[in-house]
Amino acid sequence: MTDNMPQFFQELFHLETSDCLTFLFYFIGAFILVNIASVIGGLATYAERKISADMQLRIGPNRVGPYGLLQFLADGAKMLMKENIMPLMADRFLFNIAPMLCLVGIFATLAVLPISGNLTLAHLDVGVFYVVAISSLVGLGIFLGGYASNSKWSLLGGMRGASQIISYEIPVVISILSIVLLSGGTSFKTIVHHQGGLPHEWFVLHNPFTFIAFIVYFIGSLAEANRAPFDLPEAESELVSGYHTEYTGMKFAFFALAEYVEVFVLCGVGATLFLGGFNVPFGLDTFLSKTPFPLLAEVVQLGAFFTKTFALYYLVIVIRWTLPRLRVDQLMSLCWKYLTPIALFNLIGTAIWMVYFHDQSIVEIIKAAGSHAGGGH
Amino acid sequence: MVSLSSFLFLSFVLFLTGLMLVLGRKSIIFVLIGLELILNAAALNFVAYSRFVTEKLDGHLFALFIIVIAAAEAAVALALAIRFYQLKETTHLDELSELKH
Amino acid sequence: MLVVAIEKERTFEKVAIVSFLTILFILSALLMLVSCLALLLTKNIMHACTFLLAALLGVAGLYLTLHADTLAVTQVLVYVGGVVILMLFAVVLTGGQDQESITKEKFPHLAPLFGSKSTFLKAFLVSMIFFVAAASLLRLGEKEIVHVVAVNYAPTIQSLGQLLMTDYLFAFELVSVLLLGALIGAALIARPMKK
Amino acid sequence: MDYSFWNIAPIILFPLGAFVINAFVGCKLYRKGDFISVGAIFASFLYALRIFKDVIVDQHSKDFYVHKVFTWFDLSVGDFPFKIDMGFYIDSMTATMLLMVTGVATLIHLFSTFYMAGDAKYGKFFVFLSLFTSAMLALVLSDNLLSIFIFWELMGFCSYSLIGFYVEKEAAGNASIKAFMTTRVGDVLFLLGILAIYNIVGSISIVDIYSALAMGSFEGQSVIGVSALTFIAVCLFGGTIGKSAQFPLQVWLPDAMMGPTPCSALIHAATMVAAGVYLSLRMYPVMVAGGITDFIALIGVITAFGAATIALIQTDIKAVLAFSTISQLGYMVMGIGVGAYNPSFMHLITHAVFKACLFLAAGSVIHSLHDHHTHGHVQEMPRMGGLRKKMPYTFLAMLCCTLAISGVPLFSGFVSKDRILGDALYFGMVHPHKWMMIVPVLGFITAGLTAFYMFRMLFLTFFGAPRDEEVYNHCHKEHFSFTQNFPLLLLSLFTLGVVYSGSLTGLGKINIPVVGKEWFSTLITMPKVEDFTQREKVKMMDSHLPEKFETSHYHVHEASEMTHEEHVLHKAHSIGAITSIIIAFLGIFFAYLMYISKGLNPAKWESAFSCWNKALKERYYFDHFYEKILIGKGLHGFNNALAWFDLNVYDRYVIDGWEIIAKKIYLGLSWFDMKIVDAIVDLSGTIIRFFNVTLRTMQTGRIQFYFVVLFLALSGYMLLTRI
Amino acid sequence: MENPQVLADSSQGLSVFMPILILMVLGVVIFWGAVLVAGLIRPSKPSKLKQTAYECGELPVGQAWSHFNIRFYVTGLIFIIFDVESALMFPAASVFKKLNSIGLGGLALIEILLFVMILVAGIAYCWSKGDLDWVKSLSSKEK
Repeated sequence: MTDNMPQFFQELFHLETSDCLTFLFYFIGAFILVNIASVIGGLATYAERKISADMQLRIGPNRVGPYGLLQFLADGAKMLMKENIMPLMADRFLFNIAPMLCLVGIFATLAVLPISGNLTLAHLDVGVFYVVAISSLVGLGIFLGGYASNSKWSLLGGMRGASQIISYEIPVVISILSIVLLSGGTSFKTIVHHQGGLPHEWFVLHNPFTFIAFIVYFIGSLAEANRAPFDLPEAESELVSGYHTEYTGMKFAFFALAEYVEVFVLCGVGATLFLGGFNVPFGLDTFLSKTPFPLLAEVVQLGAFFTKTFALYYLVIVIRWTLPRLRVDQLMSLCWKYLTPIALFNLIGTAIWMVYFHDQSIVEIIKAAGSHAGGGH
Repeated sequence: MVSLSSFLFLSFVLFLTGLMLVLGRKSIIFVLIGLELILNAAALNFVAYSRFVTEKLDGHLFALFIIVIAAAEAAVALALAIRFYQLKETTHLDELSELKH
Repeated sequence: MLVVAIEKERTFEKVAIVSFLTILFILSALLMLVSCLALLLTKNIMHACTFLLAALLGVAGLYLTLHADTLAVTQVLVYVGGVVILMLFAVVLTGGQDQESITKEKFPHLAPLFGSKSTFLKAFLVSMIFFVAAASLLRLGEKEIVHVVAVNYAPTIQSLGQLLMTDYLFAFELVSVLLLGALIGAALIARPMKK
Repeated sequence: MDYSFWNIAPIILFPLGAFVINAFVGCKLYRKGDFISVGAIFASFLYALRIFKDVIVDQHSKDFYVHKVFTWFDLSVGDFPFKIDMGFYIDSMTATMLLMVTGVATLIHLFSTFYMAGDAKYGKFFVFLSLFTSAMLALVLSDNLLSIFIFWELMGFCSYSLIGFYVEKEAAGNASIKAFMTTRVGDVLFLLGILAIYNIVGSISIVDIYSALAMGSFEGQSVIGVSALTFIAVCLFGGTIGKSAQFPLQVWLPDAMMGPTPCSALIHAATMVAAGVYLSLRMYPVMVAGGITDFIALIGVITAFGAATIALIQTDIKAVLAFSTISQLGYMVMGIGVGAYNPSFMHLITHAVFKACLFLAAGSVIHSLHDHHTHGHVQEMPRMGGLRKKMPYTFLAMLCCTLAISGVPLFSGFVSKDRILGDALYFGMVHPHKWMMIVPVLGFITAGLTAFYMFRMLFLTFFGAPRDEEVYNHCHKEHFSFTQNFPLLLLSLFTLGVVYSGSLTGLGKINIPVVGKEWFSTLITMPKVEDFTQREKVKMMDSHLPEKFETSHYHVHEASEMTHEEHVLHKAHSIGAITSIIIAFLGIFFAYLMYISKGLNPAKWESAFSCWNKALKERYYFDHFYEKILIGKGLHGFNNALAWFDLNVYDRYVIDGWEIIAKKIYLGLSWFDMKIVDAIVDLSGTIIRFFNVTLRTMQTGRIQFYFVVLFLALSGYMLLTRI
Repeated sequence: MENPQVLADSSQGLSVFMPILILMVLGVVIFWGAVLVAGLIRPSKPSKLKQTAYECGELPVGQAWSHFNIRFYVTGLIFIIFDVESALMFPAASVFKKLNSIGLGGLALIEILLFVMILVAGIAYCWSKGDLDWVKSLSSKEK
């Protein structure tokens, strides 16, 4: 099993390894990944409008392309055509920097996203830690965006958005911590390796504490991506779509893109941490990798990963159109008075569970108890 | 090639800018930024020596603790700055001279 | 400056000049130097915060070149994700960027070094020259470095965690007390004033 | 029975527990907690009975012993041993003493519930009674002189507090102090003896003393010039003199009668005074080795004869009994002196029984006679008379005991006193100095006197017409009450001779089948020092497993051919027995003549021996001698001289002298302080002012200026250290 | 501390970080590329009205940076303290499983427990003092 993507391909195509070749593979991989991510972002807008329409018994976009699939390209083109207006007293330098920061923050996390065994771009040993760190750039981008557009509302929206993102980052990080605790390493590879293919081997059903961690993680990531019940900063009704009111044209497009890709990344990370990432049930991928077409194993793993991620994404979208928006103080008290304490005690709970049950999942304990009681050989 | 002295040079630059900010600027926030830079310079030195000379991780840990303490310090300092602003309606350092003889 | 530094080291074994390490080093060093310079020159405090952000990212990159990956990520998480945002909040809460940030009147006692913007630049250059002279005079760099072994990069989070939990346990617990103190202190100070 | 700690200790702990409970909680309890004291002493009695049965009845040989020891403290440093071991030592003598003390004490406790009923300090009485009994029992059980001395003192304290029980009476207070002081004189001598022994032997356990004697470690030692053994013997005997009220120190016992009668019965008749004799019995080998047996015999006889004569003219019923106790104690001491070890101990036991019974009977008599004017009890015999019909049971008990004490055969008194007199006679005959015959002669005379004054008391109180009508009428008829009469009758039962000698007449001729054993004399014998050397001590807490004894101890020595001494001894005993019976009946007859049939007129006899009579009234002027001369002239003078010395010499020169020197030093110091120290202080003041001025200007209030200074200082330091 | 090499699983040097750098650079390039391209295509007729801050139609009033409530800062403060805590917890957590397997699990648990509990105490303090609730109604304070 090679340890990173370029080496995998070099062995596949039997090329001798060299620095610039690895760079080339990395660059191609990165470029493809960025495009895929943008496409997924666009599709997400389409999917969201389609699903919300379906929930409200309307049809949703079906004009552009078959079933309206190319709607997002149309929006993108429209954005390109829009005029780039800059508020008068706005801080030119920061006004441009803000969306770039958001974008860079999100794209950096893509590098580590564990798509499949060999195709993930970078198997960082500090994988999860890195994702958490880099995604905090987004909060910064939002704040600067809000501040730079020199209007009271956008500033207020920016501050609220930033404070919401940074405060919800804590429960997310702590719930991730409990998973790191359980899997004994921060790299995605070890986390996925510790989970099996079948649902009962996933971390989400490993023990009650990880289940609560998953719930906290999911709620936290919703708030972090300014989605659904927590989308106060760009709430249309109150703050006139918050921090990116003054943004027009491509900058606004990139803000929106960054947002959707961030949801995708968060769902992907959630799937890897809790739902067993690219693990394929019944050891199908190991079986396939022995056959002459090792690439097939990768494809199967990709399939597993994307299905799980899109399942979570679907859930996110559905939630958007079911739950009402939270007020600011409710939002904050939910985070600090409920999620953080729960996450902290959850962390301690996982540690105690590991010490007490020696890292066994509920199913393993039952099986062990069963074998004792039964044969007891 | 990349060697210890290059890192020393870089940390010196950081230290110098931090010092200049702390001494030269009159706004509290600037002084705090300068302070952050000085702390980072020190941390960088630690890691550089840990990489090139001792090959042990103690330098990393030390830098880690510097970062932690710098964060706590920044939090408290900024709280003080805000309270100072609420009292004096300005962040200009020269106003902050009640301790004069 | 850079050339001098590179030529000085002697016993480093032959490694391809253009490796990822050097690219990363150059990029992050460049980012840091530029942002430091910008920090010195800017008057607008929000710009200063962004440049601080850039400088800290540069330092994170440097950590990476020094094979300290955990440290780089912590730096990003704590500084970039925390301190800078806090600074921004503080800036907004202390009246934005219209405050006067550079000293106007001459400094009574010391040399005019800390006067207007231009003097800053002069001061910066003078100090750079002073450093090089002192470094070469006192042979600061070489004396210690006797041997430099090209150590392969190894992930450090596990060993760092082990070190933290066993040898530096006391510091680990003490830090939490420090954080508690900071939290309570800052919360106390930042509590809204009762009119 | 295994002699574990918890089979022996309860004997002491029960009364001690009762003392503690009554002392603290007694007044709140039902009936002031008297049932606790009685129950406690009864429990001790049962335990003592168990030990008695095991030691005496269960065929143990006479040299059976239990010696359990624990280290009280061990401060020995290097080779200097300073270790005191304490513990229990039980042999046949201890067993009998235990039984006697607990038995008598139980009955006396019972009686005192009747006698003291209605008394204001009813509870307090039982507190001291319990403490006393536990102290006495502990003394009997203890295996070394130091613990004997400790409980000796404790008993002294209890007797002091019980004598002074009616503290409101000024005479009682004086009597208690007098009793305490005189016994204290004896105790000092006793302590000297103990210290001397410890100094020589290195341990004060009785077994160690015997083995030291056997190994002869006392020879050649001398204390203040006198040979060690004699010095020790004299000191120990001094303790007995003090405690058992012998010749020079017998003044306190008659005055001790101021205490309540049960207390006198228990303390001043049965147990405490017996403790002195018990000590001498224990230390008999030391006394013999010390060669002071003759001196002991003389002291014993003088005390006996003197007390008997004084008892002749006493009118107070309790005074008569007091003096009779002193004379009987004299008998016991004489017995020790003449070498009658076993009879002396038997006399101690029998005397304890009948004297306690006598005192209780006297107590019940006093209790029932009221005097309307003084609202007190009548104790003077002239106001009594004819109480026989009013108090039949008391009369019966009194009769038995009086018969016993006067040595009438068939009774215990005769058994023990006859043997002592027999041995005294033998001692007189065998003794090299002819004039030592005076000892048996005086002994026989005292026996006669005893019989006379005891029956005098009996006739005066119970026979003849009531002399004080009013008192007689008031005394109500006595019906059998358990607490009053039962103890008396039970005690009088034990005054029968058969109990002790196993033969009707006590001469060993006619054996009673039931008892059939001369058990007392064979069991308690003179300790032979040799077989004490290899006795092993058992740790206190681990139980003691008695060795198996093959030989039964009841080998009544067959009539082997008698050696010459035994022949003489036998002859002496037979003569002694006959003469003592004659004298006893002579005494009784005289008393009958004088008081019943009025044949002789007592007044006439008094006028005949007028000067002797006056001396008797004054108790041979002993009190006079002590108060006036010994203390008045001797002690006071000495005190005054000491006071003078302290005032004039000591105070003036030793203490006041220092004052002058102190003054001189002070002057020197003050000069130094003025000149030098003040100068320094002013100087520092000026320096501080100088710094103040210069430094003040540095504080410009600008933070950054401070920072610059800080930075420059720091970098300066770094540069300096680098170069 | 044994040599880091031993601990490291198979990752061949720093090139692992290459994609991150590439992606960041890619992000910047794409952003500025798109903006510049859009700049070329789209019309740019700046007008006074267009450039005023959008206030649902009314003219914007006063400076934007008016005085704000400090509660934003308090959240930031609590965030940074817990952020630092999680930064320290990550290495500790990643080693916990190995320590547990060795048998030192209990000790590690106590360490982590202590570390977390102290900060829980901090947040409890803030909670009791009312720093956490967003809307501080001064009136309720006086009651």
